[in-house]
Amino acid sequence: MHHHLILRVVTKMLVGAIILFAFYVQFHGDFSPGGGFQAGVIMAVAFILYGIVFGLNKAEQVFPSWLVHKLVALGVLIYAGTGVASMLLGYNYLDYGAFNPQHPSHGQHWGILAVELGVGVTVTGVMVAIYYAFANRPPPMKDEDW
Amino acid sequence: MSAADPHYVAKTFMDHLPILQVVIPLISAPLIIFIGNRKLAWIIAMIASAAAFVIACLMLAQVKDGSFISYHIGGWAPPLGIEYRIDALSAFVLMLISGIATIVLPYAYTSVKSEIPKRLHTLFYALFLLCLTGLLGMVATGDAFNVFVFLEISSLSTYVLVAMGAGKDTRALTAAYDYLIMGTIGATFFVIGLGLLYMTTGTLNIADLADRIANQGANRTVQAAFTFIVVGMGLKAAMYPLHHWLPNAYTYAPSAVTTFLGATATKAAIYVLLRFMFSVFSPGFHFEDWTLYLIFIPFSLLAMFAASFVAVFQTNLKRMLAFSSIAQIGYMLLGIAMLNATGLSASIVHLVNHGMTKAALFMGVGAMVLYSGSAFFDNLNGLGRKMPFTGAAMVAAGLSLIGVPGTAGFISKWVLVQAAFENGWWIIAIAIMLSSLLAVIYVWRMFEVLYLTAPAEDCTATDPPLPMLIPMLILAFACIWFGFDTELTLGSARVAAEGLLAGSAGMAH
Amino acid sequence: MIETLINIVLFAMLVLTALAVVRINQLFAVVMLSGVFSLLSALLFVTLDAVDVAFTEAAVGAGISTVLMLGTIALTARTQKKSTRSGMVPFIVVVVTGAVLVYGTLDMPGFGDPNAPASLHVAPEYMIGSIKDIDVPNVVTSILASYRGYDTLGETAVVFTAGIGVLALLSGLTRRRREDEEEDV
Amino acid sequence: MIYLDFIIGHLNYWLFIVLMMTGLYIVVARGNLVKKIVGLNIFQTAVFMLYISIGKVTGGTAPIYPVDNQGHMQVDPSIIYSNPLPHVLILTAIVVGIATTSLALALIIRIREVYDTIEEEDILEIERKLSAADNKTHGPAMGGRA
Repeated sequence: MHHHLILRVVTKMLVGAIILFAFYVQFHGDFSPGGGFQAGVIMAVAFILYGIVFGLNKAEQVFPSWLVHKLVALGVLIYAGTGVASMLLGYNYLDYGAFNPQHPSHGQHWGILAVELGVGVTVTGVMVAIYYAFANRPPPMKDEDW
Repeated sequence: MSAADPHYVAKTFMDHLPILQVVIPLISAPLIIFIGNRKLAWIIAMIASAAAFVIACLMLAQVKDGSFISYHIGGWAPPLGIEYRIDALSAFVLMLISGIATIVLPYAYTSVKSEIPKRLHTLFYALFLLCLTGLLGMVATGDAFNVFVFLEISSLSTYVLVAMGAGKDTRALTAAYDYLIMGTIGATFFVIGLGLLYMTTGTLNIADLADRIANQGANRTVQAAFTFIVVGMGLKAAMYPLHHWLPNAYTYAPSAVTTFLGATATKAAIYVLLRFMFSVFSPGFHFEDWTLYLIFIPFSLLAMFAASFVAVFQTNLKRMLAFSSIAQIGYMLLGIAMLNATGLSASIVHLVNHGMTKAALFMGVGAMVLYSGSAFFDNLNGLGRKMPFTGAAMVAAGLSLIGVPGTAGFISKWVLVQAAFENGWWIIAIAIMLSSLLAVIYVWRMFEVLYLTAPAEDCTATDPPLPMLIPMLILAFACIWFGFDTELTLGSARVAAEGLLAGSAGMAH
Repeated sequence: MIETLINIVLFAMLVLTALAVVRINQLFAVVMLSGVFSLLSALLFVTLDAVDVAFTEAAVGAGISTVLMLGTIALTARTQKKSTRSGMVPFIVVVVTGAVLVYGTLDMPGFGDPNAPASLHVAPEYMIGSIKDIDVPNVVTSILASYRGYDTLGETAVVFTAGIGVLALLSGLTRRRREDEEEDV
Repeated sequence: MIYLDFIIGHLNYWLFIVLMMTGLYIVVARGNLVKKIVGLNIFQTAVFMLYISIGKVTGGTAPIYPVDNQGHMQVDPSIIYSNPLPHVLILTAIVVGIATTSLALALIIRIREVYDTIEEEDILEIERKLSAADNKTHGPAMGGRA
């Protein structure tokens, strides 16, 4: 899609906005609808849009696939690791009270922040990884032939 | 115990056993991907499943007297939070699943090398651990919706593991697709059932559900929920006639995957069935008795005969064993339908005995395929003579599959027959013996191929390398050992069966 | 009253969309209709007070899954062959399943009933607990991430499984270039 | 008028069931692999609707407490909130659904590459030929795909 100037300009503007929105959804989930999963999807959409308009190679330069694959695993490790941390502090698995025994509700906030981050990281990674995997496959015939 | 409790006592390692059981493989899987090293992948997987096995044994030792362990995840007491609840039955099944995983991994190390392209090995071990995680999670949890989540972890990884057989035969892909469609329909049915239960009770905790259903009386929503849960899990357990995904999936999956799935996946689904039929819906639930007598018994008899009959006419050993699995699931369901303690213990002990038996057999086939290239009978001619140890292991396991006295398989069938006599169902007792005759025929066909035909002249087959051979021999030895020493298997199964029949009373707080 | 009217219109559109999916053979149209179905159901979720679910359904059903399906039909085929099979067996399966479900609805609490068991047991404790124990205004978030946080860990694991599953099926795991060189594929 | 009340109170459920069964019908009756997945999605989405309707309380509102300028929650006992638990369950189920969908689509792509078709009938035909060839070389066997 190299000749679509308008698409390219608009995409460049949009990608930043989408990523910003993803962060908003990620960290504002306590107060309004949304959370790690939705944020992850939106974040991934930014990269997918970039990939669709500028081509897969460009997208892979920005967000190389080895990094994507590391993120896929990292998110689960963050989530499960939060539970292990609370366990090491002498509490039950995923008992966020462990992170601030004096004010359990503050501990809860930290815990929720951490696990939502984990969800967001994994979902971003997985969605982008799936997109890369699909887009890398050779199509049976060219678009023009349909 | 709430998170707000200021006088919190630091917990010890032993207190965390129930959650560690599932979380260790769960963390190891992303760790494998994060490190991304093929050799480390196997080591991590091995350590994780061995740890899971040790934990399961420790827990079984704790609950063997009929007590249970309850673990409140997140520190939230049920029914607010999710609870892990381990009793004799779950500990016993956990031990089977993690034990088989531990014993399959050394075998997989060699077999995967020959069957799956190198670049996929890291992913294979991660998926294997996820499958293990899902199965363990389904069994350990005391929360109905949590069962669904872990069921899906194990199912999704299973579909991919089956599809990994595509390098040898492309039919693995369509087998995986079929399994995916059937499995997802099954899981969705299960979710519908849970929704109906939630609607009538307002809770998802299994013990709490049991309490609240007990005072519902004849509620049509609960009856529909029961139907959907049984059909949904029946699909997963390959209950006749919902078994259509199984033969292809087992035939075309890589050997290590077939071994693991054949010994554990359907067993975990049967565990969930048991859990719901006896712990959630109490045996006094009139609708359930009716379903058991009118649906379960005919279909399990049909499974025992029809599937065994089809197994007799197979020319592919792996496929033959797959059909035999469907028949064996029939025995387990028959034991459940007897609705007495002996029948239930027969089902539970058969769950484990058949798991070990089938694992040994599938391992043997896998080892032979390594040399012959396929599991078709004419490619296996005389291999028992060329591969003496593998052949011996398969003979032992084959005898156990028939249920010859002195093997583990005999114990479960014997108890099942006893249960039939307890109910005065002597026709069914005869049916059990008759269907065993069919097993004699197909197992005999296997012996015939392995020993009584001449091997091809240029056959260079020898016993496989030790990492493959030793697990096989251990399992074959277990098939014999548990035919004499029934203290662990039958003993645990009896405790578990009594716990189940106590119904919701056994699960009360 | 308005709400009922909106619900009825939404339902009519949902049923029409679903029936269109049954009939149409152009896969492109089918995929688009499935996106429409998701958007409509997101609207329905809003009228049922499930804003979080609506948000997710819109992002997933109408967004990601439509993109993936379009990608798939670009890689496979764009039309469906006319089915030659007789529809009797599937029809019977569907009718029986539906009949069991309808039978099940007969003892269900009415729609929106504030005295339904689901509204009286456990749920009120979450509403109070979210203020007292967790101090988070969005109760869905506090249940999702804390009370039933373990389910969400499982959910993350499911996504992870799907991710590496797709990698195993389509592309394999990629590693950093310099490590790749020592790797013999 | 008790019947009318009953019908109005249960009409929603029956409509969900109609949607569910349409989806299930597509899965079992249609032979195109992609269309089966679309059917599966419709089936599952209808189940989600059933769940969400369990949580609905007449006159209720979304279970998010309003927050004032200082970030304090406003708890007004006169406001009725809908039951949040089904929402949480369905969020999980939606995520599981998209995970299954993406895996299924990846499988379909592989199947197309091998069989050059995504019609179940054609695939069955090819596989029948494959098993016929197997039977010819290895002796006849019973029960092909089933």
